[in-house]
Amino acid sequence: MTPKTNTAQLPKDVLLDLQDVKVSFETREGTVTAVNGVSYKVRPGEVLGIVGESGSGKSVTVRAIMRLLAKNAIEGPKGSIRFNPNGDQTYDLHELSRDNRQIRALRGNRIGMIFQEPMTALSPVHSIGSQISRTVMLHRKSTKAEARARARDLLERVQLPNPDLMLDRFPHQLSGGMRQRAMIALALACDPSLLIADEPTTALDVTTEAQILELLKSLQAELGMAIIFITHNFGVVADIADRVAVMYLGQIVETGDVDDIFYAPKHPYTQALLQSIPRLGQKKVRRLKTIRGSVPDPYHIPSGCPFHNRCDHADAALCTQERPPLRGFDNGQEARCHFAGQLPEASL
Amino acid sequence: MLSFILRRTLWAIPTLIVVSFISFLIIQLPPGDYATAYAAELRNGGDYITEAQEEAIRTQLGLNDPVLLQYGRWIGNILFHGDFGQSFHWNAPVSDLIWDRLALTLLLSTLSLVFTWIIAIPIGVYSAQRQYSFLDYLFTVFGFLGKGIPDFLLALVLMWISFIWLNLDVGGLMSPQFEGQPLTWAKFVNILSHIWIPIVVLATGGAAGLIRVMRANMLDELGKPYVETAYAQGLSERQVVWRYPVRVALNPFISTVGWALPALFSGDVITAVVLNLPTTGPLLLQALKMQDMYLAGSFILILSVFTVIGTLISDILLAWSDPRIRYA
Amino acid sequence: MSVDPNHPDLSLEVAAADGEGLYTARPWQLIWWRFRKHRLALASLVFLIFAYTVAIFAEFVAPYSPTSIERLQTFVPPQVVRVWHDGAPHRPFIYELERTRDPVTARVTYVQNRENPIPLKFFVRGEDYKFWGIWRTDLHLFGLDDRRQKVNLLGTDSLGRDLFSRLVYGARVTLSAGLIGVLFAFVLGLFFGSISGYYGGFLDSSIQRLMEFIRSVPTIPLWMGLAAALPIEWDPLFVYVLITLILALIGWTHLARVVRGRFLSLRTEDYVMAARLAGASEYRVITKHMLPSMTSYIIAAMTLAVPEMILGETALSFLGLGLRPPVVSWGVLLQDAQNLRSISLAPWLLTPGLAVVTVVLAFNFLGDGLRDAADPYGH
Amino acid sequence: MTQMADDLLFSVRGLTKHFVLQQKTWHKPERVLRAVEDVSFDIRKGETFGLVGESGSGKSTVARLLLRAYSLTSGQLLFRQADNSVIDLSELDNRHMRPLRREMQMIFQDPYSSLNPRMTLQELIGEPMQLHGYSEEEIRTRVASLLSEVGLRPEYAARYPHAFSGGQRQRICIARALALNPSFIAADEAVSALDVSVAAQNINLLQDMQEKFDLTYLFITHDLGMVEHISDRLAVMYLGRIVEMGTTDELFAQPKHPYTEALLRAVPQPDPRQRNQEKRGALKGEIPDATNPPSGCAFHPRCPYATDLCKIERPAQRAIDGRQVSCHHAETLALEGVGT
Repeated sequence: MTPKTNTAQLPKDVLLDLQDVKVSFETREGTVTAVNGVSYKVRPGEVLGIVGESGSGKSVTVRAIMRLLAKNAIEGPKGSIRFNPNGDQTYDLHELSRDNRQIRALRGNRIGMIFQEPMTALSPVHSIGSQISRTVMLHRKSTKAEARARARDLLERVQLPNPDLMLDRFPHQLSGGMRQRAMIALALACDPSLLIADEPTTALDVTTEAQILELLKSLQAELGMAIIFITHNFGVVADIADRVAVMYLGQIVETGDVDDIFYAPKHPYTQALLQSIPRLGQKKVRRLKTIRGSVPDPYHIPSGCPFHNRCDHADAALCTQERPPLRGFDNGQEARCHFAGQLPEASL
Repeated sequence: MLSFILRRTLWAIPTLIVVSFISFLIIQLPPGDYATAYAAELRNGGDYITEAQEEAIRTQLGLNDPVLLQYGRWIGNILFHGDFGQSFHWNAPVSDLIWDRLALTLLLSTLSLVFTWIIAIPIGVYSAQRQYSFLDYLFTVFGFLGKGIPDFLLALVLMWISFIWLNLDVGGLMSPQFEGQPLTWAKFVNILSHIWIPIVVLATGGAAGLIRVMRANMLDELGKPYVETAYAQGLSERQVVWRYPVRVALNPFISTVGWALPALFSGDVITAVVLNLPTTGPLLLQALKMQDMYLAGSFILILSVFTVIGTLISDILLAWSDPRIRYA
Repeated sequence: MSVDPNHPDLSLEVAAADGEGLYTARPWQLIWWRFRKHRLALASLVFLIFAYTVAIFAEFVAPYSPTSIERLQTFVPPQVVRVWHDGAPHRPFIYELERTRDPVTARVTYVQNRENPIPLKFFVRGEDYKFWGIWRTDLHLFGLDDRRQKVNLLGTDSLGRDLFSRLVYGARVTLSAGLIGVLFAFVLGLFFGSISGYYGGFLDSSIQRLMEFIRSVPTIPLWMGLAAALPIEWDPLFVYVLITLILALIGWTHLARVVRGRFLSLRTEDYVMAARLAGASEYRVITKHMLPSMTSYIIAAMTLAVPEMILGETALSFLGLGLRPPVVSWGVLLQDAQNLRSISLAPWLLTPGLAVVTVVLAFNFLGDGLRDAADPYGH
Repeated sequence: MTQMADDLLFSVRGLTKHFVLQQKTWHKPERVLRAVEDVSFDIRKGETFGLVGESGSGKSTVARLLLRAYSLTSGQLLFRQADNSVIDLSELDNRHMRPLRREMQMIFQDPYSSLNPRMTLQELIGEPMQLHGYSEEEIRTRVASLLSEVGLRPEYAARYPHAFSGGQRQRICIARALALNPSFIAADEAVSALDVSVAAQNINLLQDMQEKFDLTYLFITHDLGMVEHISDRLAVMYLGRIVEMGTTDELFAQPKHPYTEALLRAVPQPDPRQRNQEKRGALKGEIPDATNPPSGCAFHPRCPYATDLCKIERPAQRAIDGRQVSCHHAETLALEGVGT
């Protein structure tokens, strides 16, 4: 199989490159646009955090990368998703169909993925060990014994107690945290260069969440893969991400280094969200800052800047009519707001 | 696992006792008893029998004893002597009448079950995977028809069609000239040319329902996160579907396999009557109509025992295939 | 007004309804809107209403008594009602039938006399009957003025009885047996299901054991055994009730399971607890909060159970274990079509089978449509 | 008549709830979930009392016991009624509880399942009033005013819940809870299911209502940031027991139970500079099975400070510096709090 490589080879320091990705879904009510022109890059070995509320399109975007979109999905005409797993070979993922051989060779091999619900994301009728070794055998053409040994190592690496015993355990015999560890072991089965984590700690208790985040951080340091970490929790992003992208209604409204996002947000949505979260040890105020209204449903996305009807700084003429461009700053920060950089400083 | 099997097996025992008791009650239900019937038979034959003689027979056979005692005697004879009693109508021991018919019934049922599964599983999986496709609709229509057409009607129509268009006389399991003959190639071919109708009839009814079940199970399972996980490992669509959701969707199936066997036994009662098959069904029907109660009760007992054992087997199979049950 | 994207928007089902109408639509209205989308279910509903109307007015709809024997009109094939005679339109009529005997095979055949159209009349006077056993009348929906000729839309049987009339009378027995059977089953199912689901604990587990036991008994032989145990000489009406009861005895476990499942899931719904915490009595919680959201499910489940009962009755009667002549039911009618010889001689004897299939399918479609529409809130 | 201090609304002593999951049979022992075990605390009038803990710690069960949605296995539940008399709720049966229901209400976590989809807002919000004998006219005007109170338009009264988003539904729940002018509201994870930007609005609404109607809250959450913001006093629960209780400020500034410390450490802070590699996730393992709790101090298998004593003997709850703590080593440990 000769992999199809693109004429435009991605530079060595870009692992994944999304340009203008657009995903809509054909439903009986009409077409819903879930992702509307998302672009971002992931560099080898970095952790990109993607934050957003429900319906912001963060999960759909990564499913477009994995080519695991639902069957009623329509992708935008222009967008591209390019992946450069080893630094010298670029795959045009956006051209691959769901069941394409090339993407199958990448999935579980160069790209690993972990999911929100550790309860249901593992097959209930197969043992942990057999699920992991099946992936190993699929991509590494190794024998059963080798794959099982590899599975055992992986379970040890994710710090599951008694890895030898765990190989033959079934998911329902493990606790939520242990299941998520097994899920991570499965995603790392073939040393991927990119790990996609879709809200992996949302269903877990706060103490377990902390353990899983610690584990992911140490594994990342050890194995050097890049991580796309999706969450709605700003605390989790602050803990794990190097860079952050904030999403709202299918668009990235702001990206930047984690410190810049948290200490010098440029987009009013980011600013307002950060201020509305009560946090530990903060000077107590009686009232929390809020964003007015609620997240619009995907069938009625406002015109112009989608945030204008909830924004305190919106200009009636400009923001309701014109979709703002992405404004870049010297520090690499970008914000999709007409007034980015001109708004009053409002951070923590 | 072993303790599970043991527990399930022990649990089957009280069920068997109750089932056998019910079978016995059915024997007892009709007014009159063996002695009455026997006396009536004798009188019809022109013999003279007094009330006192009839009563003597009754006492001799223990028919005046309490029901429980009679039940004990009946079940005791079956358990310890294999004696199911006497068929009044055939004037022969029940056990002589039952066994060879049971063998044929078993053959027919097993073949139909295998056939049912061979049809139902792939179609159910396909229908779920290609929901709302043309073939899915077609199978749905087939499923509804299969559910709506009574077995005996299907049997009648098939028989009629094959008679009119194929000019085959398809009643029975073989042509009359082969009956009682040793198995030869010709007889085998002849049986094959007969057996397909009952199998098609029995399998269509069963498959129609199972396709719906399999499709619904598969649709449930295909939406679950572990399927996405499997895709994310790089497995192809076929590998994902057959290794993961099908395994899980089959579990409710397995839980009915043991139960399907006796269901086919009883389902075949009606079909067998229509198609004039030498299986247990027609004999049971005849026994019931003649109120030949020892024969009928024994049949019901045996079928019930099959059902209980079938349920037991499917529970064990299910535990074997689904770790969630095994380790519960 | 925004709708949470995680919960499927109802307007998807009721796009026709305008915004505010949708938001203030009563639950039954939403169910109806959704049900309306299922064309097949809707058609089935119409068909079943038609079938039951015919069954209710059987004496009036049937041109003849189901038992009147006509020795010279045995095995008459179905007669076609025509509207075209002699190259010109004509009011609905049938041709006169002439009975001849094949000189070679000595078989009776019927030949249409193309010269002699006999007009079909509506609301004609015919045989006397007592409508619902109360009013004596001789009015029939349709028939012939000429008493010597008969109109046999579906032909006649071996005794020359009009199959159409028998089918119509049979519909009354078979269709009502299905309903009454389900009603018995429902009473049992509701009783056991609700105490099982509501009280839980020991009662629940014993009822569950009982249901498991019933499930593990082979149904058809048991039916047959019970049905066969009914003495032949009993009153047909009494036998009819007992047969439906036997059918119900087997069928109730499924309904009980549905009821119990709904009870269990509703009991843990927060809104049920909210009502209790608002001070609502047990009675009010059940009648006002739990039952309304169960009824649609239960109606759907009952609709799906009716065909089982109909098939059960038909099968038992077909085998000669259920209803017996002179009672006319579809199963009894099908007894005449039990062997190849009679079918090849008179294939129209299978029409009651066609009726069974149509009704059973209609109930299945209707039930499926109801089940889909039962929960308009898409949980 | 039973007595309690004047400033208390609730006085809970020895509250215990066991759920029998599996009756004893010949081959299986009885399985009992000890959801709440010997819990005692007081709620003062007008305060917000917080209850935190991981899932399975029994905090929701406590709320349901206070409102007598469940019967108690044992314990005493003193409640001050509107007329200032004190009554022991633990002894009341369902029928006698009914008149008391107007004084205590509950808000649930899932705004979708807590509203009967088959009732209009008018019927939903009006139901409690209808049950307590208000006239039709009174109900109509009060529903309208309650709706505007929680920021919804009065003309929405004719609508069904499916017309509203999660945040709005939660407001409907708040309106319903307020309908009878209760003195006490238990909010069980009332904002956990909402989007970040909407949660803040509803928290503010709850606080406004508290001020306006002189309400007392029991606020249950697993979000420590939220509980610190809203509650005056706080109890931390672990496996059905209270491990530490005190004023929120003190407890957060200087926890005295290792579990409180671990919880505080585990909270991910929206502050990249506070990334702390060693501290977070220091807690081993996960919350054990409540049907089979560990011996001694239930927390000992996960506690970094556990000694042999902790494995054998269960620590009693005792007062230290105006706080209740259940830890053998509470006095000697120097634990770390957060912030100010």
